[in-house]
Amino acid sequence: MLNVVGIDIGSTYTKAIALNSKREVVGTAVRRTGFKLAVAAESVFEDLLKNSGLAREDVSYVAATGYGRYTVPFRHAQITELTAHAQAAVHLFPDTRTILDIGGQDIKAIRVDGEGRVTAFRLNDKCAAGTGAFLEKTARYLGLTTEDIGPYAMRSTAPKPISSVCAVFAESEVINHLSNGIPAEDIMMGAMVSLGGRAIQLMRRVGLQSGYMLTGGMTRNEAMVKALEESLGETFHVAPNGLGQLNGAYGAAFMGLRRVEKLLAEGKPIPPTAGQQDEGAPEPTVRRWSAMAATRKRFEPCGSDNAESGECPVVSIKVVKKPVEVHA
Amino acid sequence: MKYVGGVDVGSTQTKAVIIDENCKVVGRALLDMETSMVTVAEDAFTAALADAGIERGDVVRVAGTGYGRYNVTFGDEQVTEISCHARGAVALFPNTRTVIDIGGQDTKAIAVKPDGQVADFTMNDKCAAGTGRFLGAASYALEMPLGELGPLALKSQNPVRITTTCTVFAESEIISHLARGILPEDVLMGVHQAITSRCVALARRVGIHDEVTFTGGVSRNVAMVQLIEKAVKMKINVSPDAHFCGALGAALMAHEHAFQPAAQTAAEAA
Amino acid sequence: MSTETIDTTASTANSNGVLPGEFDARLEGQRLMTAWYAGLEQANARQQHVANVFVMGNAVEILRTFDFQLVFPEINSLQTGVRKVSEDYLRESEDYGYSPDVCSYVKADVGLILREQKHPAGLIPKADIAITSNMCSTFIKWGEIWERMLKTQTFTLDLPGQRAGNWQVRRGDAQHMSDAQWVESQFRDLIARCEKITGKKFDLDRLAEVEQRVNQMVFHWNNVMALNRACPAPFNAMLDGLTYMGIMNVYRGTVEGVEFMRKLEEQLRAKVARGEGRVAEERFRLLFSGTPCYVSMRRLIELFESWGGVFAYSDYLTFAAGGMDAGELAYDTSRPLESLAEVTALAAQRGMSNQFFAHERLAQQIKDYDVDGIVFHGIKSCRFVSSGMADTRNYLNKRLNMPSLYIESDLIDPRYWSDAQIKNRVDAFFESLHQRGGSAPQSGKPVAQPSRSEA
Amino acid sequence: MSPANPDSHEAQLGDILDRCNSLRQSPMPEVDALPENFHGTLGHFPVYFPEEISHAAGLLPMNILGGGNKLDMKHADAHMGSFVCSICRSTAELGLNGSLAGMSGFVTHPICDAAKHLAGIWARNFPDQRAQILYLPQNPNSPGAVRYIVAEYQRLRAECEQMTGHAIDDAALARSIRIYNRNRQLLREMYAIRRDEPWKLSCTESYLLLRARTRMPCEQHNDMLEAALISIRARNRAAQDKPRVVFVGGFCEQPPLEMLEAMDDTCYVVDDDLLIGLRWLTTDVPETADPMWALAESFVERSAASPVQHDERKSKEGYLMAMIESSRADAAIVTAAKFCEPGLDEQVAWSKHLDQVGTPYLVLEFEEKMTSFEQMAMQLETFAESLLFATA
Repeated sequence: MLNVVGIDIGSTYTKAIALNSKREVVGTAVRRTGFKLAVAAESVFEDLLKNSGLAREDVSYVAATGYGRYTVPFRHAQITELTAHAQAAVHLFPDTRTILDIGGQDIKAIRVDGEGRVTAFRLNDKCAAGTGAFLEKTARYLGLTTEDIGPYAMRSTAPKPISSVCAVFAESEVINHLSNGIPAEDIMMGAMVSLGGRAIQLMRRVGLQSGYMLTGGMTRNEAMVKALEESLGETFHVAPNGLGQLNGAYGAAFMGLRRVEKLLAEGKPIPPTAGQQDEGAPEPTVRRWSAMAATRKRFEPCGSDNAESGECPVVSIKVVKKPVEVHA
Repeated sequence: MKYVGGVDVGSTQTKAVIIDENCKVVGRALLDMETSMVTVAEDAFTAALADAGIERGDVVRVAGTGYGRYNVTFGDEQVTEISCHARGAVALFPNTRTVIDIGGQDTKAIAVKPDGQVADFTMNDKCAAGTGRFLGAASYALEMPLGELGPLALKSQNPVRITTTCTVFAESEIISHLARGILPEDVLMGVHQAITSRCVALARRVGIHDEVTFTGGVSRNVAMVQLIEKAVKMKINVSPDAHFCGALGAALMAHEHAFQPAAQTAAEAA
Repeated sequence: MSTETIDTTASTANSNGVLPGEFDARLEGQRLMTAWYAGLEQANARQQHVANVFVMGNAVEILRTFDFQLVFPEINSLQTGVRKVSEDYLRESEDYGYSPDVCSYVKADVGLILREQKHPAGLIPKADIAITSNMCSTFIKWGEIWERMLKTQTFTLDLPGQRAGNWQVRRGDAQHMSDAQWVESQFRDLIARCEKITGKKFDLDRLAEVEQRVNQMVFHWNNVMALNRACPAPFNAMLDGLTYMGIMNVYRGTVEGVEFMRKLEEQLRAKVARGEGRVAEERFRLLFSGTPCYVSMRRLIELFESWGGVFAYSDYLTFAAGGMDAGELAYDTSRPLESLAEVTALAAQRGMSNQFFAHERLAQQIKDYDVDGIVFHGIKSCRFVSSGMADTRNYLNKRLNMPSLYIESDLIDPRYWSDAQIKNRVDAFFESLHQRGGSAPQSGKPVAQPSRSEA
Repeated sequence: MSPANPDSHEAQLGDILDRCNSLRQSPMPEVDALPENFHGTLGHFPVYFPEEISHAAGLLPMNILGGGNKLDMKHADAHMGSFVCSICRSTAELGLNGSLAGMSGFVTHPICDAAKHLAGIWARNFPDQRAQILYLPQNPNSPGAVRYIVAEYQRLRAECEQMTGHAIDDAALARSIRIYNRNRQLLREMYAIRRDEPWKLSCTESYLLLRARTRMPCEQHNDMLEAALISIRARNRAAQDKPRVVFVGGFCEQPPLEMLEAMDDTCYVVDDDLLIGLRWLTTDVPETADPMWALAESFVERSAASPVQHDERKSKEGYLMAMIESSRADAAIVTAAKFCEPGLDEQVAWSKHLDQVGTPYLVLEFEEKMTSFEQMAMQLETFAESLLFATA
């Protein structure tokens, strides 16, 4: 039985998903990334094998994506999260043309064609950075956890918008609102409305094309989804069963699967992993005139010595019991 | 015996100080910010009264300061924390000529006269706002209490460079450095150096004169103190009560206006 | 450059410090501005040709001789601020793609274009030509936006500025003449284009007439400015002054303009004679450096006047009112074009020195207006006024021991006005001025007596 | 002198590039360490500066290109707000920390208001160093332009003569023009290689080669380029499957080298506007009797374009499209430096136009002082992936 794994090492969470040759989800796993990417990747991979009842040798191909894609020694290939998100989106919802991804540090808007190719994409202006993280900060001010921001904000009757683009000024705005006795839920909802507005602005820059999909951690926050849909005046596709968060991993796995199918069809062998390549003759290195390390890799994997100490906290998300059907 | 009080309502903490006619501190209190700045001011003041073991009636005058100074509804006057930090710093260290204060909302450098009056002051511009949060961000990213940041930073052998002045970009820089597997202490040292260079630059705008006093909660961070001392090439004054400096200054203002009528009228006229 | 004002506590006078029957600059200013915007609406109907111009380096004198209807995009943008609708226009241009770091005047104007020229004050006609200049480099980029979005042809006046520190050019010296020669050749080029656009022949005598009127306006303007050297200051440079400046720009070289400035000088003289000030009790005379924040101007002035602080002068009134704030800068109407070039070259230089070598001009203004402190108003998106501010402030603090305050907001973007922070800084500034033993209300300072002989 | 086998070519090129890279960070030469016939150094800010004049005066023209991302900002923050672009702030820092103390003079230009303010900062902080603004015209279209530029150049000539105490005769000027004409020729050849065989010369390498001219006399640079071009042509490298792109937005503030390398990793950068000021005159300056006039006329008639030079004959999207067509690029990387108003304005104009004509492009915002490139690399990879997908 052929299994392919997609693993997405994000700045906050590391997610993994396993697909079988029938393109069914066999299992998923998620952990907080912490600051040791290689460790996170390794332990999430183990979780995944446990959750999906697979042994290492059952996995024939691993595609890494996300922020830490170069740190996964057992990867066969790496792609960027944008390409991965686009792929996943179009295979989950074939009519998807415009994708919005709200992460902790940045917001991404992606326009895709029918085959899930990226035709255009934009990230937020530098000065509008950290807006997702700003929501979490606001929540911390109000003594809320990231999980219950949504339900709490839904109680709002008169959202108080945050006018500032900059996350730092926005925080002082929150403080001023609080000191003026504005109810916390209104501030929270207001923050989401403002963030939503800015996200839609970014989508306009790549060109609004109907068939909208929302990805990233925000999909679990119904208040945010509501705010976004109101300011867009359209509904967003959101992946089922918490797949939204796993979208990047899913895309990577899916592309991996297609790659393996192609290789098998052509009767070619599965290439070695990055780790195995490194053991063999090191790939010719490009000379770096900057002070950067003389290597194609952009991330130095953490030394194995601190592997134990770098334990990452497990995040509980509902593991998919029976494989979900995905239209291919 | 008559008393006066000062209440400093900051963005993250509220402090209250009560002093007697001889400017002796008799009671203090520190509360974390709550959702209502009004109640937090009241609570802090009450706590300080309890700490001093005196009645509300014994306090003849109260001054409010800090961002929430207008929430000190029971206060007789409001003074900005710039004036209060200057006054407080000189009370703690009489030879203070330059005051550096790293707060949650903004960073200040104040040039003071021998009598504790403000000669000149400057604060960070918009794109370098939120310096205080900078350390908070680091402690969140490293999942480590604020108190431990300084000591760990000092372990650093080769600190990273954090070039941006913007807190937001700096946060993502911190995360990506950690992601590259750089040691937490080296990243932390980078953070501390970035903050130092910023507040020393502010201090240069008002001019650095002997002696420099470092006020505010951040002054309890050993690494910050060492780095600033290195940058200004002199020892700087740090008081264990540094975070009460603003409230103390406010109390002294109240004292001056309560027990020195001349000054009071001047203040009222303003 | 606005028609806003706030109640003053001045005794017998009405809310504008004006006695019954006396000239009311604010009401008249409002009337003239409304009339101007009304004129804009009809411009296309009248098939009048339209020119976009800025408040610096704009060759208005030449355009007037061709009966161009003048549009001041800067004033349109700041008016969206005064009318509290700027944020909508700014958001629209940010949706279109402009960054938060781009001048908010430009962004408000892009918003205006995206709304088919619909402005709260009425419809703004499309221009046949736009005069930009290098005085503020953003003018040039702004003009290129019109070229792209409206297909407006632009003419960029190149006006050389001060080349280095302590580098004074005297009227008629070699450097001035070579600069003037360059400016004149550009004027001749501009005239040719205007003739092509309007089909009219250039009329030198009309240029002389316009220049004569500008001379008169400038004469009164300089006297009005001088009157504010009196203590108490009869007007607030950053509030009333902005109204006066609006007229100086929009009605430059017109009969109405001359009349307004003449009456204004008369009324302010009377006010000074009555010993009447902008505020009941003037405790601090201040100099304002930079451009104002038009969305919160009322609020800003309140913050200062509540402490008895009055803005006696602002360098804004030099560079944005034509820069002809010196005796030698009057047109010689016997040789109109040459003189226009000579004066423009010098005035432009003053305008730019004002910013790029600010310490030289501010030091003089501090003396002239006998101020107790300087307020620097930095604007993140305006490099023209803000880039050198911190350094100028250091320099003046060290040299002149002049107390100064640095506050930051925006021209018209309400999102950059954080009231708590600004109030905090302003209060602290006055607290320190008081501690410095700040000036109690003084009187008997010599009132400047500008010459009465007409130019 | 050119070695026969490719490896020795590679080695020679490696040495040249090493030298260029160390020159990139090296401070100004001390006055006593100046090459012969040079009596001092003249610092000039981007974009264009008529180096020939300073070269003829025996003042080594040194383009001041900011402090890069290794410079410690100790003083500048006290003199300039944090909302001013990096290159202006780090240039002020270089002045304040003494790195530029050796300069005989410093020239900035009316390219933007922040740059003009540098002259004021110099006047206030280093009154003895001859700092000035060279008012190159923003209206090169009016008939009087050339005459005005000649006057401004003559002023500069007089300033140089005062700095050195030597007069500049037209013969010396003509000689300098000849040397720079040779340089222009070699640079055109170098960019032709980028365009025709991009696998032989990366954007980073050509940037280093070009930038070296800001720290050495032009005649030396000519020799170096000639040697380098021989080795580059001799390189036998296989073409890789990378998209061909043009890069714009590097006309003033310098993109960090890491950024250029990240671009080279994923694309062939077949044309760019990096250091455009050093390549401003697009063809040779006529070697006529009146060299000053020839220089001035070339500025008006035979010059490149940038977001900070107005010219009615050169629309900004026009020259971008010309770059794309002449270099046969598939796409454009449209960048702007943080807080650079002209750049940010242009970025909008460029992207709107590329939308219209349907050319794929990537929008990036960079900063001279930036030190983390993960996100940028991710965007570049995605861009390359999308282009390869599209053409697949």
